[in-house]
Amino acid sequence: MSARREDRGTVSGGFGATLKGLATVFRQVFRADVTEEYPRRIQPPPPRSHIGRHRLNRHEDGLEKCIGCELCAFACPADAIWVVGADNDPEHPVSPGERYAKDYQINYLRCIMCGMCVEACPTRALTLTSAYEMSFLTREDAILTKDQLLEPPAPLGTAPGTEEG
Amino acid sequence: MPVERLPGRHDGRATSDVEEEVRRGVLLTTLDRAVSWARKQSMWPVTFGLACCAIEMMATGAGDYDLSRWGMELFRASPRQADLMIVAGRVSQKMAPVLRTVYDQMPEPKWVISMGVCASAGGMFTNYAIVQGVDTIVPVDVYVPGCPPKPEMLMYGILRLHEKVRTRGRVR
Amino acid sequence: MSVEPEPVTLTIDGKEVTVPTGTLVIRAAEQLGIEIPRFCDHPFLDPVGACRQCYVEIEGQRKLFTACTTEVAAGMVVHTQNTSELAHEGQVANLEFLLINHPLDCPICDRGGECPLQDQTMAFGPGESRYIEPKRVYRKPIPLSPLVLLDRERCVLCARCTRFCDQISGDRFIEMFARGAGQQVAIAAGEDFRSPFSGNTIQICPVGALTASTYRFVARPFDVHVADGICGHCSAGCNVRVDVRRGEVVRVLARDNAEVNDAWICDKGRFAFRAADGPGRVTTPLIRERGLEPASFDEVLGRVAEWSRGARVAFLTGGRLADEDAFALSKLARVAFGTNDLDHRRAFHGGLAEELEAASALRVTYRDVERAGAILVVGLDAEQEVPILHLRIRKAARRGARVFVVHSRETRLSDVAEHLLCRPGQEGAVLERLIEGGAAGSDEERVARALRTAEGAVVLAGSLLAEHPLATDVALRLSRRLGAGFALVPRRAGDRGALRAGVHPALLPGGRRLAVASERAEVEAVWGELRSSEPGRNGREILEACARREIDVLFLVGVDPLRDVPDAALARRALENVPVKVVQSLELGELEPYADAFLPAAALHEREGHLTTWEGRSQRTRPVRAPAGLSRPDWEIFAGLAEAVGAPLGFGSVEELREEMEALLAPREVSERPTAWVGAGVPQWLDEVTLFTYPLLVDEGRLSEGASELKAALEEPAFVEVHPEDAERLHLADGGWARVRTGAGEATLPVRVSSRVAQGSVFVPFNQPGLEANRLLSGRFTAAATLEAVPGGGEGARGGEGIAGPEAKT
Amino acid sequence: MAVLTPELRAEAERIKARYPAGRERSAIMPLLYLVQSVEGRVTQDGLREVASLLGITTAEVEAVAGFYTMIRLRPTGRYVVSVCTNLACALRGARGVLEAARRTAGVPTDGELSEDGLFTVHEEECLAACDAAPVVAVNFANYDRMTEATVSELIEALRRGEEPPPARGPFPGDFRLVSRLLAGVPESVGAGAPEATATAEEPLR
Repeated sequence: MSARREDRGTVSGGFGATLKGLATVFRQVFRADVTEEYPRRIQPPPPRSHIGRHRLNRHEDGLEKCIGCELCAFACPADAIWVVGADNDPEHPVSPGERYAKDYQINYLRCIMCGMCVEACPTRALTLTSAYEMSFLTREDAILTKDQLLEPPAPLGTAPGTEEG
Repeated sequence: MPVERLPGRHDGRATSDVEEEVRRGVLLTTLDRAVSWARKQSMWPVTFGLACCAIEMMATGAGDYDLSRWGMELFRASPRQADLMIVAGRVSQKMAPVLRTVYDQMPEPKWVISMGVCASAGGMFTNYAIVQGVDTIVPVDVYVPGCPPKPEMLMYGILRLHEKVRTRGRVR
Repeated sequence: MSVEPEPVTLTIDGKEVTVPTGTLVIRAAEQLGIEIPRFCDHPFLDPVGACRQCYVEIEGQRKLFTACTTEVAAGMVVHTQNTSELAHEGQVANLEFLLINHPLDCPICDRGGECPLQDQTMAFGPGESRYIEPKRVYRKPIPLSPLVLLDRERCVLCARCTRFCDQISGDRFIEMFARGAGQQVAIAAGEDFRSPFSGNTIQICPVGALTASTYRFVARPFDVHVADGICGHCSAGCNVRVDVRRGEVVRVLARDNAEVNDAWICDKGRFAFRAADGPGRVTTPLIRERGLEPASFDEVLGRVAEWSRGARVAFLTGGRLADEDAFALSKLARVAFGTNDLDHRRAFHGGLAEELEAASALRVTYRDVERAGAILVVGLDAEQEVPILHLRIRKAARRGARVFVVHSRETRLSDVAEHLLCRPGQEGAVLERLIEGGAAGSDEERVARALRTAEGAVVLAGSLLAEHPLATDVALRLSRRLGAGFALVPRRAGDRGALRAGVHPALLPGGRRLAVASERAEVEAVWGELRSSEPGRNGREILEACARREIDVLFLVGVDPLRDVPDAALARRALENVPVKVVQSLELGELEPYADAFLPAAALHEREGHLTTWEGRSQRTRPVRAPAGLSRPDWEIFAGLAEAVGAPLGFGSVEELREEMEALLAPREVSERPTAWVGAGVPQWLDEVTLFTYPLLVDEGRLSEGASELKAALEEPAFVEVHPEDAERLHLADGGWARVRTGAGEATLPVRVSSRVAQGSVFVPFNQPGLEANRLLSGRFTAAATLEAVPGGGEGARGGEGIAGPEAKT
Repeated sequence: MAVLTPELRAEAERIKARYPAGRERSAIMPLLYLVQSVEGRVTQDGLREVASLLGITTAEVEAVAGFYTMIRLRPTGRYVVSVCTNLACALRGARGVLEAARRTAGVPTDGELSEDGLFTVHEEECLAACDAAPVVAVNFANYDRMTEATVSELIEALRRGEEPPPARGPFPGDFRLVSRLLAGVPESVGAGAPEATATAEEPLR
């Protein structure tokens, strides 16, 4: 290695080094393209990835799993979750048991996607999905309410703004 | 208080702008649309990486995700030559005036993307040291959640901004 | 006073501690900072050793002892779970047993996050349980009353709730049923947990078995902002903790204070917390233009100053002001306006007794009542007016005190006290006979002897005594004769503070008499020269003066004369004739058509301040949130008004105000003066039947607005209580209806025939749904009345604007 | 409506008088038996009446009544057949005797009333006659060394109205009469009580 370093000072040596550099660049032309064409071709995120929006799950019989116990709000380091519990009406309960979440909001401009709420949830009501296509024009839109969270998230690439590419 | 809103923030379109737009009527929209379309083609972001989101912004700018597909790979150091400020990372109270100065030095038209929850609303740092949301300092056009937002999320934010510029752009 | 028990020294976990004999090991450990887990032990309840959680090992003893029932002995060496493996295993096993049938309800249980079982299982308990069989299941929750919900699955059978009802409140509605394997807390079928202290069982329940319906699923301990306050409902001065979630009060709990309320508060203090957040609250100043329009403080104060500068001004306040507000008002009236027409009372005792209470503090305290040998309660229904004093009297009775009640109606002390029922207004005469020792062989003689022989007797006088002028002074003379303590017990939280601050026509701050030059000079040294030394008009005279157009501007501070003053007609006439009416309160309510200006006052839990208990103890209350809207503490409004009138009060902050106040309100002696006892004769209108009234605990008062669960549980509709003999004479049937006619008005009410009321008198509650009793009164809380049966029950003839029968509960 | 007839009420006052002033609540056990002797069991009204007699709350009375198996809060037949299933009797086959008794009397589950309203069969703790295990008590009079056959025969005899003599002492009579005696009130006072009331009013459990 050291022998070659001296001759770089000479004109022919310098020219050789430049040619070698260009060669490396030229080889690059034939290598595969690494760029991910995000809006047109979306890499499906790994199956268990949880970098997207939350989702409130339901039991098979349609009852909401969330019982409004506020443990997720307690566990959240960023205080992004707001829950208000209420009494289930025995005739048409919202969730199994005595208690359900009358109001459930997550502020996505506070949530750091750490998943501690999912760990804290005793009924597996709250899980993170991989629907990461979210951005908001105002702060209010960033607060997703219970009905929005109950809806299964739209598949990637269909959110507004992605068609134009 | 887990979810709160801070006074004095606005989302880049003061109500006065809306009236003015309606008052000028339809005639100029075709010119508007053309100019706006042009404006969104190659927004040069000012380098404003503050914290961990900046590393993700670099990843977005780098080869894999490649902002240059929208002509945005050039992170201009001087605000004079930039039209988009991506606030990437938590903004400390000491940084706020600097951010405002950089924003003021940017020529019109200019837009702001607040990248990551810390810039958008203070994230998990609900304390005295961090500005609870950049929109209390500069008008923010698009908030991108995430900590840090995946490059695709940032790009989706940028696409939302392009859509916003294209549909609501106007010649001033 | 019994001699102090001599100290005993013992070692716990290797540390030495010296405590008086009779102290329990668990208390001694607490003094050393060693926490022994426990469920059934409660510092204010007798030990029972039901839950077996507080096992400790005592050297030289074969088996484990329960720390909560074992008294200390000299040289005893105790090992708690920290230093004894055996004790630790005992506790772990016991917790495993307790958790066997305990449901996994933590996420849906209101006690989650503040549950002693949860905390102590995490700290001292087993990691997992070996119990795999199905857990016992009960129907749940069962409403014991509209306030208290019972969940028997969670109950660990510690019997704290049943012991509270047995030892403290005496309302033994809940008990341990089916003693044995299936033991559970229950209430008799068809009955309600109808006790004004039921809320305490919820707070002392160490698990989530008893929960409050008002707090059901409303908040979590981590999400609640807490402040230490003082209850503003009555003069007991209970130390409370106010919980707020997102600016709205969600719960009120009792704080421990062995000097005042032990660890208890009454259900009104606990469940009536929504008044300040109610829809009726007004938080912006209003001024009368075309209608009442919002305006700024300066504009409204400026206009009010304009109206009142140089005019004849009078101030009427309710009993809700904090001490600082009362002092500021007293200074405003006398210095800024130079008038003595201000009064906070609606029961005018007058006489030396009132001056004594105004001048001094802590002559009789809760401790004195607790340790009294004999207690004489006169003209006071403690359970309905000052509930925590009622509990303290019961505590004294439990320690062997002889309790006597002179009242026209039997109170809830009936199981621990002897009642001398007398017709309303006759209390003075009964006291007079007690002073003379009572006729031979009569009840009074026996009571007099008991009071004389008892050690540390106490006389508690209530507001009904004001029915006969200077009757309170007879009570004072009786207490002097017996060498007993004397206390005049007002009903409302701000009464004693207002009296000591001088919101009184004839008394300056510190009970200094206006007419006595030397006492007036002491105040003038601080306030400067006072313009008039003539005693002003009392509450009733102010209203009469307003009706005769002798007052130009009437200030109504936290009082609604139409409902509070015992003469609705006079109040209406006064409001219609006084040109300018300024209302300063939390809400407008029925004063909306009359108010010319409205100044929004801050609620008690929104501002700094002090409240004085009936003992004269001034206690600080801290704000739990900022005042709502533009409302301000009352003293700030008075200071602003004084400035607007051009005579600033001279203090800019509450600290300065308190400095000046402490100087003037230091307890002082009152120079004796003879009080003319106006004949022990019978009041002149003792014809057929004497109607008397006083407000019950849960009524339509403004501070109970919005407390729907409390009212569903404890509020009774209006009724008239008649003695059996009178009922027979007037042909009234229990459950039937009667038209009650007095000089001032009439009403048709459901009849209750009961021997709880003195013969010859009928009781009508003052402010229950269906009747504002002040329609029937003309200035006093008693009136001559005639009753006649109304055939066909309530739906038939209706007096006045229709009296809702029990079925139409508002 | 009052449970006790006027004579029984006077009897109740006499019972109360036996106890010192301020300690009347100690008269609760005899009064419960007295009320039980009128209705064949202690109903809510019975509890309320005892409570008013003693000046305590109904809950306190029900707390006491709930502990004792001889105070029946649930519908009860004229003959209470208690089969001891404690250690000694169990070893000698008390489980079989219980099944047989229940089958013959037609009692669906333990402690319930039989269809014809005559019998209540329930598992009893120790009847203190281990030498004569297995023991069956009818209205608290013991029958020794019972077997499945003899207990069925005993129940059939009772159904026929006979009065089979117990191991010791005379035949106790029906449940109401026994309650009356346990209350310490001679049988003659306020006799002629109505048939067993099989009301199915389900108390709070």
